[in-house]
Amino acid sequence: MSDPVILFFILGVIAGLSRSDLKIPGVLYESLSIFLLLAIGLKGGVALAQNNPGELVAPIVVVTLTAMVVPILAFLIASYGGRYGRADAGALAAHYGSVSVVTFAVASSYLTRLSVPFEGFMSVFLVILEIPGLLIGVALARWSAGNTRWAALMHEIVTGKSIVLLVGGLIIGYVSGEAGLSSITPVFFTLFKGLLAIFLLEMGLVTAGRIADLKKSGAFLITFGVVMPLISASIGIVTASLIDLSVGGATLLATLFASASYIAAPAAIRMAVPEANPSLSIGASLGITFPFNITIGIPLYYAASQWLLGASI
Amino acid sequence: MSDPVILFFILGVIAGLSRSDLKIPGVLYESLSIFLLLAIGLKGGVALAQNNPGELVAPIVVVTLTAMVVPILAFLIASYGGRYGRADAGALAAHYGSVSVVTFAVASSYLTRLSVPFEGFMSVFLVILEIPGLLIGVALARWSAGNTRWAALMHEIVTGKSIVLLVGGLIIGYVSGEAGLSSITPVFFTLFKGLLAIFLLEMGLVTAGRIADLKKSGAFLITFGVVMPLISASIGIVTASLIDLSVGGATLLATLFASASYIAAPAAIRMAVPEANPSLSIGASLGITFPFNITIGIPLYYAASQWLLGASI
Amino acid sequence: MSDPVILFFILGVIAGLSRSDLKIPGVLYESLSIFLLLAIGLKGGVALAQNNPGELVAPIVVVTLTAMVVPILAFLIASYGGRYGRADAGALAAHYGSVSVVTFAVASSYLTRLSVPFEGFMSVFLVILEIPGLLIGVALARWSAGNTRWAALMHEIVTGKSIVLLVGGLIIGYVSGEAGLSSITPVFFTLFKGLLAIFLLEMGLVTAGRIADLKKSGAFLITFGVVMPLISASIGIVTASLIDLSVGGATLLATLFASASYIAAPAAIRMAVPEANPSLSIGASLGITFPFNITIGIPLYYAASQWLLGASI
Amino acid sequence: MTSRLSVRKLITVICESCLEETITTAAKEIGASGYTVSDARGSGAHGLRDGSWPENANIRIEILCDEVIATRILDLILDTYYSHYTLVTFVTDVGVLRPEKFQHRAPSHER
Amino acid sequence: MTSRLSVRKLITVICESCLEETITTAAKEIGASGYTVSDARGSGAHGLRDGSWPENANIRIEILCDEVIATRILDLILDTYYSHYTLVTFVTDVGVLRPEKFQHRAPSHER
Amino acid sequence: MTSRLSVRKLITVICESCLEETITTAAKEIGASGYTVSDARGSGAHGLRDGSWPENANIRIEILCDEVIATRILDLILDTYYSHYTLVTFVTDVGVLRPEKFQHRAPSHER
Ligand SMILES: Nc1ncnc2c1ncn2[C@@H]1O[C@H](COP(=O)(O)O)[C@@H](O)[C@H]1O
Ligand SMILES: Nc1ncnc2c1ncn2[C@@H]1O[C@H](COP(=O)(O)O)[C@@H](O)[C@H]1O
Ligand SMILES: Nc1ncnc2c1ncn2[C@@H]1O[C@H](COP(=O)(O)O)[C@@H](O)[C@H]1O
Ligand code: NA
Ligand code: NA
Ligand code: NA
Repeated sequence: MSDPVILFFILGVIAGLSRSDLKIPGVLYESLSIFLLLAIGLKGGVALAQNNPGELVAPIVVVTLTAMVVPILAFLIASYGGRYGRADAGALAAHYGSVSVVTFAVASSYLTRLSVPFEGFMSVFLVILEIPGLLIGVALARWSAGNTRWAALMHEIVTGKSIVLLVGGLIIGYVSGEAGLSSITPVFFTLFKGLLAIFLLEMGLVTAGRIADLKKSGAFLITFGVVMPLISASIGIVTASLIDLSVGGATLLATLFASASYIAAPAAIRMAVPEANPSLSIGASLGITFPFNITIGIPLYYAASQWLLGASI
Repeated sequence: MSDPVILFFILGVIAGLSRSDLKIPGVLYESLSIFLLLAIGLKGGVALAQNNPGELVAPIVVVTLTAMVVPILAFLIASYGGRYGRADAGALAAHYGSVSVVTFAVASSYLTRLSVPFEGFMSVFLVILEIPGLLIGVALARWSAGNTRWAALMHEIVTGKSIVLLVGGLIIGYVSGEAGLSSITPVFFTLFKGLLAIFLLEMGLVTAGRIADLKKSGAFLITFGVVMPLISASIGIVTASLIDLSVGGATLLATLFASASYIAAPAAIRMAVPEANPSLSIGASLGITFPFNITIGIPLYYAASQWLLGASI
Repeated sequence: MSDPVILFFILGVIAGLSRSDLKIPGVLYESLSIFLLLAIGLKGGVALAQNNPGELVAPIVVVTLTAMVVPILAFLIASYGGRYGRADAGALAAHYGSVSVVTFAVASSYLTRLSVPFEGFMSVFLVILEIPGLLIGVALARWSAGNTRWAALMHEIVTGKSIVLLVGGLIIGYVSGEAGLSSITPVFFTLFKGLLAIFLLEMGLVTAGRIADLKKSGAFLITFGVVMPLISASIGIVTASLIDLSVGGATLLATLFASASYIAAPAAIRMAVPEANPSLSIGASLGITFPFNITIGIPLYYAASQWLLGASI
Repeated sequence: MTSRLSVRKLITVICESCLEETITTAAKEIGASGYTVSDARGSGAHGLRDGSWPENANIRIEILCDEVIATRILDLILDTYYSHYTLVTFVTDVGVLRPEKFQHRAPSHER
Repeated sequence: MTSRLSVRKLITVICESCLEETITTAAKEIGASGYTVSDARGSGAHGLRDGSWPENANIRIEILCDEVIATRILDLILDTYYSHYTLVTFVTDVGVLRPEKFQHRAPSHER
Repeated sequence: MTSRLSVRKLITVICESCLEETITTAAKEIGASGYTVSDARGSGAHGLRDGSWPENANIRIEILCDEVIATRILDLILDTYYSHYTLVTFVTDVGVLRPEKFQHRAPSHER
């Protein structure tokens, strides 16, 4: 029986495709995404408080380095395989090099359902992986253009709402600890999955609206949207084994690598690489990779992690 | 002591009549109605999973047939009693032939408070009764007009957000079962009555705004708004005894029959019967019947159900 | 370790000052403030139901009288100390004479964290103190102007959304009692602190936006924003000892006296004293006094209450 | 096309949102047949008003009317609101299909 | 400045929100190259529509087009919507930079 | 009435919402005294933008200014934004009560 949050996503897709008048108000979408980002940050911060953050330095370095391979691969595949120009290939690289918070949330919901434990500090990786892939994508897109305002771009990404809320949540969670947060956990922890369900309903509606875009974009992009996460997930699992994550942690890391951003990246790319066609990268990341990951990808990454790392536990 | 959710409705009416600047943002109204529809669907789905859906076929047929009497009666009363034209009488028939989700929610809250059990599958009737009355109303209004685009109308009603969310919730609840939903029940079940209270606060404000309309419409409409639900509720209770519902189930079925739509019907009628004056049917259904049902009607239908069916339990 | 809700406020301030694109949608702000006002009212009503309201008459009279000193002092200080004109001094008097609901919420959250008990009926004072200070401020501002439409102003204040929701909540809570409310407490009581945290995040953003205003206003206003609450809090603690409140109750009363309105007062003053410069009074109350109170003020008022009244318990 | 259209005035007022009820009520009392309001944010001489909280939001009021009423509305705004409130007003000539809808009812005021 | 700008028509329709899809679809079928919609509230002959709930909300549709299409849109509105719906329409002359964007594609309709 | 009113330009820009800060900041740098923004949705050459999520929302920017600044703003939009962004711009002549409010400050630019 599948996770009910996925059923909400499917309901949204069906409603969108059947041209229902169901609409999730934009403000509800924004409010829920503020909630999800804060909640994930807080949860990670509480977990971090139970660990020694110093021990995370080496894993963070390893993960950051291997994660940089993803946008470069994505750029090469899009340039040579898809014959996209520098701007579009760079935009795709930025989207696939960054991560999707909601995909991460669905994966941790999946593991919790199966009672598979995972390292609480995984959301630290979520924060850390959000930025470098994005920057590499922009760098690749603007290689020779030369007039990129890097300072403004860095400021925009670092003060972007997803980073602010995730990092803010992490710090508040870390400083307060589990006991300190107890008065606010009924909102941030207990309601998490129910509100994620409503968010996924909306994501389903949005995804349905992207399918028209995809028809225009053709077969390469659809293939890219499925193959790219499989490649990235493999890199993620290998990385997980390098830094000795549990099977659950490896599943989450694979999911992070496999996921493509559709919140931070579109906004940043629109400003930094305006000549890129947004319907290509958003269409692939939201129309193909997101649904692929949450329905097929995550169970696959879990199975692969079990197969590769399971014995060692 | 009355149910606190009703007190929120009364607070809204008073605030509205005293011209308070209290306003519930439209987006909050929409968000809450999405929540309520999903929650009712999910609850019904879980109940359905504990039954044999096959056993519901006969009751559904009976209920659908007797429910068709309601819009026809409403049309005749409005035409001959109220001397309304075909369009307005048909619009009233459509509103009273369909059902009100929030009235249903208040009735089940009422029964839960009194610890009166009821059949969990009642929300299946809620879904099924939403459509036929509406269609009959439109048919009556457009009898001779001939240029009704029935296919478009059917599509609009069937893909309307209330049907999509109710049916979607029913299916997700049915497929997941109580255990499967456990991670999202803190949102959809635990918060239900509190959020219903806020929704009713807004309904009170909206109702207060309709009272000016009613003054213009005169005595017939006000009488209609009280007498019509009494007639429909009687048909509902008789139907309940035909299909052997418990006292609680009979109360809910009577409430469904007695309730008048003010979400799905207004939107559909506005497109299908534009020549009908919307302030008549919305004024009656929202300004009279809704407050009548939730304050006086429901306890009355409960008493009548007890009196008629109580002995048999 | 500080209360996590305060950390959310600080996060908001930092996000605002670093020009993050984080924005709390206006509708979420409005929805949360409706929730907070209702919840505080309900909580007070439940507490009131456990007391004999008759016993509150004398304390209410005392508190109302001593509270009137606050706006008069504020007016004199602003006129003679700050050399503000009648309109601006009156506007400041109105803001500091009235109270801030969120500051009150933070203070009760602070006491609950420390397990310091307080009288449940404190929110009755919250309601009662909202209005007179405001009226005195307007009276002082318009002393000689003579064309103030007092009836319209009274109507606007009394039917203003904060009074309607607080008083409505009080009555519903009082009528229903703790048992009667049990079905809606998961929303109104359990979620309180978590939603307060999100509200404070937004307050932090708004506060950060006010800091530019303050730079223009100069040193007097900044001093006023810190000294005025200290003076008012002292009057509040003395009043608390007159009416025999517990240390917790005294802390809350001091906080109420010290707090400055930024919801009811700005709206009322804008209509009644349009010639007052809103950035002065909002800048002081929101940019200085609010952050001062929730971070430094409340612990201070608690310490002072302990020192003055602690022995008597 | 222009033959079917009659010229009327469209007054647009951009102001702080607390004026919504006052100005729309006054416009109707003065003789406007209706008005339309939408939410807005902006910046001007009084600084940034980004709508992040209610005191800080703007609205955009549109009133379609004939010249007589337009003059009265402009007078009202000049006399009553310009001195103390955040407010911008502009007037556009527009063509309407049903001119009688946007005309003052008292015949003495007809052009 | 005016030398660079070509005159086009801006049709503004203020109507009940349930007409959003019908009117925008019809406008595109008639030949409009696009449209813009924003939420509104207001008051008029049909009373107060304050947007407090969906049945009670207005929208503001703007369509930039050439005169040929403007005429067709006005005809459509007059024939199909004026009798039964809450609706106000006005037309403004505006200058646009890229006139070809707001012109009917079929050459037979060019002015 | 017209005697009291001075003619100014109203530039309306309908564009994707991610341009809000860039365009309004640029307009102020160029010399506009203010701007007003409201949320919108729409459809055009770049397809449907129904505002269902942030990347998909439009805004409507209005800038009241004199002809000198209007020209500069149109130049900016033509040069910087037209090629890569979803954007529609039109200019309307409007009458304002306080013309000095919408005029470039440097005397050399006065008409
Ligand atoms: N030049 C302008 N163009 C468009 N809107 C303006 C302009 N100046 C001011 N506004 C709007 O009017 C409001 C009040 O203007 P002000 O009184 O100049 O601060 C601002 O918040 C803007 O929304
Ligand atoms: N004179 C007017 N000026 C501006 N907007 C108007 C005017 N009359 C009506 N409206 C708008 O059009 C809607 C429908 O108008 P009506 O059909 O007259 O009720 C109203 O709710 C207002 O939003
Ligand atoms: N003919 C038009 N009339 C009014 N608004 C338009 C028109 N064409 C485009 N728009 C608006 O401008 C946005 C961008 O247009 P486009 O670049 O043509 O896709 C659209 O999403 C609409 O909101
Ligand atoms: Na990735
Ligand atoms: Na019914
Ligand atoms: Na005070």
